[in-house]
Amino acid sequence: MRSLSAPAKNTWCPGCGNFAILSAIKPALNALEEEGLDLDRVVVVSGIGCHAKIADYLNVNSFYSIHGRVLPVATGIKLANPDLTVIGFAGDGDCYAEGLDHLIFAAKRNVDITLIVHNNRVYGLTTGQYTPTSPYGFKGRSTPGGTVERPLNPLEIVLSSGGSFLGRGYSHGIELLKTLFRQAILHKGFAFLDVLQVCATFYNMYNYYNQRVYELKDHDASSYSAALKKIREWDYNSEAQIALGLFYQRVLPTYEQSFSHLSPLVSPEREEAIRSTLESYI
Amino acid sequence: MRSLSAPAKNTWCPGCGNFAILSAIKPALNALEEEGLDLDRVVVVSGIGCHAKIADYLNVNSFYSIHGRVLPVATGIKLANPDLTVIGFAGDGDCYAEGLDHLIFAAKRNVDITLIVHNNRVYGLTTGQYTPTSPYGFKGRSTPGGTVERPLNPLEIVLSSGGSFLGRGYSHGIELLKTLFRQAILHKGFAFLDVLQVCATFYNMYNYYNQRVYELKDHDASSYSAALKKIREWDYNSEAQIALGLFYQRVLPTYEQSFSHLSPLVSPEREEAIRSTLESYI
Amino acid sequence: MAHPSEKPQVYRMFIYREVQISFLKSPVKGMDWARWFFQPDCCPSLQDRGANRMDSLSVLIGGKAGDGINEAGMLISRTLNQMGYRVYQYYDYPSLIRGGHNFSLVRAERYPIASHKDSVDILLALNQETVQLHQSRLNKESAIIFDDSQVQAEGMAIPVGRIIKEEAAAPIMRNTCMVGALCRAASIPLEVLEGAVVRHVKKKTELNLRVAGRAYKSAVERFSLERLDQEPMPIITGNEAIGLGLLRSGLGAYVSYPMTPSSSLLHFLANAGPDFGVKVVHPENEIAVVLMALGFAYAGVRSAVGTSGGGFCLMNEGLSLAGQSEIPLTLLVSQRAGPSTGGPTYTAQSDLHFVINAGQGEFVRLVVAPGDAEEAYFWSGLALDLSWRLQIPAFILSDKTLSESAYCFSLSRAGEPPEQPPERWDFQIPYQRYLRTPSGVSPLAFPGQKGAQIKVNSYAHDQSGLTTEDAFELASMQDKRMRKEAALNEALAEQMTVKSMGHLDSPTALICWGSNKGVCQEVGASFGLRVVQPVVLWPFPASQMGAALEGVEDLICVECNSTGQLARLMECQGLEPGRRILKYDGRPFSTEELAARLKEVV
Amino acid sequence: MAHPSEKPQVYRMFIYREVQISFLKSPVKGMDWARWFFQPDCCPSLQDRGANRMDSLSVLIGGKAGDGINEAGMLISRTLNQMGYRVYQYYDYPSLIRGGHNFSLVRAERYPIASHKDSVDILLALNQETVQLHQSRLNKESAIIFDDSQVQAEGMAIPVGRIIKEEAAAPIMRNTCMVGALCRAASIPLEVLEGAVVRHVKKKTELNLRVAGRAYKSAVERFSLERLDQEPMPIITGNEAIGLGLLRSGLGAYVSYPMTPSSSLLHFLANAGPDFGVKVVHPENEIAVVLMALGFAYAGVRSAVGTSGGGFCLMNEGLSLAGQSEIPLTLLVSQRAGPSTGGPTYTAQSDLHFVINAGQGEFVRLVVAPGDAEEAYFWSGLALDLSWRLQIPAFILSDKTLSESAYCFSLSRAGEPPEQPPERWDFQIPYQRYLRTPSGVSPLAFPGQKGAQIKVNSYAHDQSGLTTEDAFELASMQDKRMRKEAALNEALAEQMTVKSMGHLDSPTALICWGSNKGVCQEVGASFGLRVVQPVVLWPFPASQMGAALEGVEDLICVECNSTGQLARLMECQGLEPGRRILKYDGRPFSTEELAARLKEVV
Ligand SMILES: Cc1ncc(C[n+]2csc(CCOP(=O)(O)OP(=O)(O)O)c2C)c(N)n1
Ligand SMILES: Cc1ncc(C[n+]2csc(CCOP(=O)(O)OP(=O)(O)O)c2C)c(N)n1
Ligand code: SF4
Ligand code: SF4
Ligand SMILES: [Mg+2]
Ligand SMILES: [Mg+2]
Repeated sequence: MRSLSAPAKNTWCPGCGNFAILSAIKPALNALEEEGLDLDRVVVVSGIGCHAKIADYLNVNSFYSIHGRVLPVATGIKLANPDLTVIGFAGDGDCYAEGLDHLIFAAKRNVDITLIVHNNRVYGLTTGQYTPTSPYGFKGRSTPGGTVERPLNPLEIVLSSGGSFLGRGYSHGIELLKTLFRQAILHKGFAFLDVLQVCATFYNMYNYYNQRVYELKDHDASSYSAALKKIREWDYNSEAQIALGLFYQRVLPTYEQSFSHLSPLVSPEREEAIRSTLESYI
Repeated sequence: MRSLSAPAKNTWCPGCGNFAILSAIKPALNALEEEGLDLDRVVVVSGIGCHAKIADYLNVNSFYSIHGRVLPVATGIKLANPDLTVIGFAGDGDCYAEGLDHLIFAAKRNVDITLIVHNNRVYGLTTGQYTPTSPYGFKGRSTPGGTVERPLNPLEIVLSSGGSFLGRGYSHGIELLKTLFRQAILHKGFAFLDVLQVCATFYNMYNYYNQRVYELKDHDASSYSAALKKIREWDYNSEAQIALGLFYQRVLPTYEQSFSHLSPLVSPEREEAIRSTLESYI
Repeated sequence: MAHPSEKPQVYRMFIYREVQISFLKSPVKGMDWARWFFQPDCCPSLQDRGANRMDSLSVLIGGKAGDGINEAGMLISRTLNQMGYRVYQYYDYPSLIRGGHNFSLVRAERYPIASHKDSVDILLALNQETVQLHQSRLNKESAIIFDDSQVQAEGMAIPVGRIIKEEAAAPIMRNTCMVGALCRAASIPLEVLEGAVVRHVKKKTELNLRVAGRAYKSAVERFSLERLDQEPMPIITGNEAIGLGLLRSGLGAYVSYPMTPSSSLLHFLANAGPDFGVKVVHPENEIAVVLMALGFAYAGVRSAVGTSGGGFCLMNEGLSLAGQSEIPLTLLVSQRAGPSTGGPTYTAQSDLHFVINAGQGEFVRLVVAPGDAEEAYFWSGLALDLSWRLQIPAFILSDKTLSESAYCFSLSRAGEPPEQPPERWDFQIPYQRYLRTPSGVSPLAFPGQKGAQIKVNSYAHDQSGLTTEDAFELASMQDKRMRKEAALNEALAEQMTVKSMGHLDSPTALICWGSNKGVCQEVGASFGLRVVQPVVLWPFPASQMGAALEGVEDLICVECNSTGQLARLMECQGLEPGRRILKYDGRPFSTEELAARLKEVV
Repeated sequence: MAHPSEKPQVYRMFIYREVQISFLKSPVKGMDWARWFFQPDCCPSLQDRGANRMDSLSVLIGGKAGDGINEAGMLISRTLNQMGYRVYQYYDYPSLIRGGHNFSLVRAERYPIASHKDSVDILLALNQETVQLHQSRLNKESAIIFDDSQVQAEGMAIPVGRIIKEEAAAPIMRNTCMVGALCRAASIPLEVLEGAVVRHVKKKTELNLRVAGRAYKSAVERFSLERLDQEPMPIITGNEAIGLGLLRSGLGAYVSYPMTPSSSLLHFLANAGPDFGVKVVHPENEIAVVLMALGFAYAGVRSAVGTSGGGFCLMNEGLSLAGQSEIPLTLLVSQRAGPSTGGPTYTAQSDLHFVINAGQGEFVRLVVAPGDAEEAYFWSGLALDLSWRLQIPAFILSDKTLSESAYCFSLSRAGEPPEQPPERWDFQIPYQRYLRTPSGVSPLAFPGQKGAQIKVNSYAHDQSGLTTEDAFELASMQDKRMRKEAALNEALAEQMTVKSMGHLDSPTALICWGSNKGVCQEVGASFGLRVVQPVVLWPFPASQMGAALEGVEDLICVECNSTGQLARLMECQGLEPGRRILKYDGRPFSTEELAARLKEVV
């Protein structure tokens, strides 16, 4: 079993929920390795933000990209080589603000990649501004008087965009994260996981969450209406119980399949094809 | 009553559904004018595409902006001067592809503007490529073999983003458009209208739509679940009846309200404020 | 056109390879090759042609958007090509789909050309506006051929309406009618036209043939266009040539969001791509475009993107990422009239400095600006190849005129872009994506390769790709990346990065770039000038430029922008760019206009 | 620091206004003003100070991210300021929130400064790493003060752990402890520190006072820092100065997406904005940022945006829209180490050419690069004002060093940016948004004004703002827009766009821009050099630059980038930029480093 720890020094704050995600993805990958997954074919893509440092901390191929762009990069990689297992790690600022349209299109296309959003509901690395999932009235550094926007519910948005796998995890719950990561990676299609990842420094919600989270039981993840109901139970704003687990899963054709038969011609076929194309232009 | 026709020559194709939108917005505005709306306070914002030419054709203030960016421009204008009536005209490529995140954020913020999307389900001005609402298998110039993506349902997405006014019109139905435009403009908050605007040249759906559209009757527009049901009835892809009308409306605080008390200090208060700020930095 | 016949015409061998090749392989036996290459006005046969006997032709077909004007222009071009002519087509249209005024200018000569003339021998009018708008192009010998159901004019009335009606043809076939009439007027045998229709009109071929034939019969002969003993050639647009060049260098993915005047490359590759095994993706916006392309390249697939100025703005951040992460990226940026939406279907050369300086931070890039379809093929291929060899962004800087005009294309004249596989990982453990090497280029490996961990990073990073903020690493990795400029210059030194044309001993040089090449070459030569065209614009080819300008005392920069962007670039290199002939109304120079402007300054 | 005492020191009056003002108003009576302005090493009191008696201080406080290092540095600065000193603080931190190594360098002198020294008199160590990393900064007289619960070192051990524990204080207050100990070590009266704490530490003031007092008592006197008879001054960062300048010119809206090193302006305005009636918006991304700002401006509200390179990439399309639509736009672009994410908390000057050339098409823009807080105030105000007067984009080009360093600030030295209301519509009917005028500037009106239709357009347009594709209109509107360059140059001619400092008769000039001003002014003067700083970089202030360089035979460009961007810009203007001293490791020049690098070349 390969060690998945890269030599980079970890610089997350003590108590940061990112540690849980890191600690869950490693065994999840190692378990899949035991079942035959080639770790050399795993590619991790990250954005920019505290979350994104995970690319440095995992001993696998990685593309540490730019703020908000995990998904187009991951899509390009998967289209290029469908044999790769592509896992994106994004932030909530990253994925729900800067690059929100890519999220909707990844769901729409059902490209076979996994997206794990470290949703700490704050911009961590830029020191504490509100994000699209911060609650109404959140006092951050760009909104010292409190935000005047209601939060988005990312699961509801991905569901309405055609998502085929939707789950929610919590950074205080490594076992569930392991299970969800495994399911998401194995899912054929776009697997979306919103992880309530507590930012210990700028938005410490451990107590709040601990009192409200529960794991989905007897939930029919194949039912759209059951999923919708559970997804809307908590709107990231009002008081409510917060369900964790797999909300919805269905099977749909995947995007990259439609491209997988194509690979570039090589010499001399290529030159021949050029010549005959030119021929047709006479 | 002021004439709303600008001197620009109209260059839409014969039979284009944009004419219906133009023909409906003029009387809608004139009717509101009669009721006291000051047309000098109306601002039209458009993107880039065939739809956007409406900025040239309406004899009111206009900001003919760039592809995909109707909403941030409109939001800035409304924040600057809440007394203005701001109406955005966008395209489906414009608003559902290039600038989709702005749509979600406009809904999230509930900024008091109206957005009318000329949804012809094709890029008109760039001569016929698929858009996010083109059906699966659509053969456009960028997808001669047919798209391999399922369409988005824009109403469902806006609903999931917190939209407070959602409706659908059809370019073969000026009376309904007039009604919807009026309701949308009068709505306090973000009013979103998806108009099935037929592109006569690249995607002529008149027959298709004519056979399927119907007007919502006895529909409770205050009910989220009734709205969701009607919104999901047709997914822009499969065979189904296509409902037209107002799907959902609710009252929420608007975004610009939170800013409306602010207006820049002028001399000498401003200089005084600067001096006292500096004072506090000693 | 201004005709400085008093100037002595010194025919000299062109120094650059492609011309020598074309000379050797010229299908025209015993031809006067120098004349074959030079401007029309010094060729006696063009001056002294008999009243109706011609060996060149300038045709305009005009009508409304939706009348199929571009297609008609192409059909005319192909027909003239079949008559043995070298052709060039310029297509002018506003940004709308139906209505408005569109026209194609087709020019045919004995020798290769890449420019249009204002004056026309035959005006084909599908509507009245065409006659009105283009009066000034006519001289007393010009013929007007028109659809008599739509147009009132003096000239050759063709019963287009009746033919269409009687044949129950679609209105769009009015354009085929006009081409039929044109052929008769120019005494082109009907079989030649029929051959072109059969080859190129795939929809309703029979009907088109019938319609063309009837129009042919209803017209009369006005000119007698000589049939030339030259093989017909492929006629392709600049964007098609770019596409073929990219395919030649192993393109595996093309990612693009439609934007005039780059879209036709997307359309071309969406059609041709599958045959070449190319994945063509049209994503949600240009940001996704560039990031997807980088994803492709990271995974080992040669990718390219295409756009115009506004879309390129949105790619800047990805471009800078390519610079830092050293992922190969090839970009077509096809310029149009700006700023902002500007004149989206009109031409400009006003993004040169933008492209050279785009993206935050400093990194090595290549910018090539081909001047015609053949250069577009060669340099697009080379750009893609160099971007892989050196792991840098490479730009193909085109403009509306090059991208959408149609040119005769010869593969042998174009030349094959050299191919040199990038350095690959030698399986030494551990793999280091950013190994510091003397050239600055680190060996490549792709995810999936056993035993290698390929870590790319937008942050400053160490050799293995892990983030670092260490002062030494920041500076030394910047040095590593910048070293590639030397390697790039070395690779470019083997190429003809600057072309010298015209009268090579003239002390006055016309400097041009991009699509202005054709008109400058032709008009410059007719003025007895040297014509110098840098094809590579960045890194600036200082030494080849210096060589090309040896003995030059007087420089004139010809550009389609309002500030003289190449002239400014030369200034930055300590070269005195001299006078400027600038045009920024969205229209390319015609031979006549350039000659007139030149007269003012020479 | 290298000390070329053999060179004769020629003190000359500075030619620029702000210095004369400050001289006249100097609070220091009878002072040697020339010395007050020059570099330390030529001031005898600094050379010959008694063993412990000092009238300058260089302090470093270091610890982990989260230890409040920047705040501690600010408190030290404010305390020294209360002692009558002019201070400068540089803050160095990696891109992380907790852990990692952060440090502040605070320097205090009798005279205004804007640079840090490598060497420190007192090192305050909150952790062991600080002692290790900064050994080389110490000389035999330097003192180390450390938290004895965390650090083992030779020097002054402070029982910080015990104090914090016994006072039940938060761990963050360890920094206050260190400042307390510093004050004792430098013989700063406790009341001075207490005054600063009361004024500036708003949270748990009492507790902080107690903690500081205990640490003060546990330390011993090492140096005797003279108390100077100078009034304390506001200490503000470059970004705060930019914010105040914008407010001064009537800012009504600030729109920004967080990005280091611009974010602190967002935070400052989010706090101060409401008092000034400013609407501060943090939208979904930078594309929305720039478009919202244009919406604000269209509706008549003066808006500005702020970002760094990567975010600026995303604004390019909006920038070009501002150019075409002639909507005023003011942008703070604060540079950091690139390309791409690069070193996000480290400094660079590598986006100059990008900013000058960004956006497709050609349009007039203003680029100013202030060199310290006072220039930041003045030029930010003027940039906003000029962008409105001329309806053009105006850039405030900053960098991490300027944006986040703290400077003593004098409003009278800074000067008030001139205000000139933009030309407004005179109610002539019909209103034409793009009226062609000799200056190129069309009178403004805003939606809501009776009888005016304000149509702005990203397309080429006619005077009324309606889209046009007409060749004449395209060219003539381009001419109209470009005419504003003359108006801009005229407005700039009234300003000191280039500053000359140091030894004005020296034939050798150090050229610098942006935040390098401070270190170049100081070190250059100590080398007997002329120091020239263009504050306006575009349009390039050719004539003032020419005047500033009169008599110069030898030029040395000092820049924080790897290619010499100002040097290249000068080359483009036909100026020979001479040698280059470049640094691109993300760290600003210290006085010592610049002196050493200068020694190599002078
Ligand atoms: C285009 C761009 N804009 C802004 C930034 C600055 N930036 C870096 S990280 C970050 C916030 C990240 O927040 P989030 O995605 O929630 O990640 P977290 O730090 O909370 O894990 C921002 C705004 C950037 N790097 N690029
Ligand atoms: C950033 C950018 N990308 C691409 C374009 C090119 N473009 C102009 S219009 C258009 C399509 C418009 O489609 P849609 O919004 O559906 O409008 P329609 O023409 O169908 O009304 C595109 C892609 C552009 N102007 N700007
Ligand atoms: S700032 Fe928050 S999210 Fe970032 S490392 Fe610290 S605790 Fe984690
Ligand atoms: S192309 Fe389609 S959308 Fe555009 S004007 Fe023509 S019919 Fe209307
Ligand atoms: Mg976050
Ligand atoms: Mg459309």
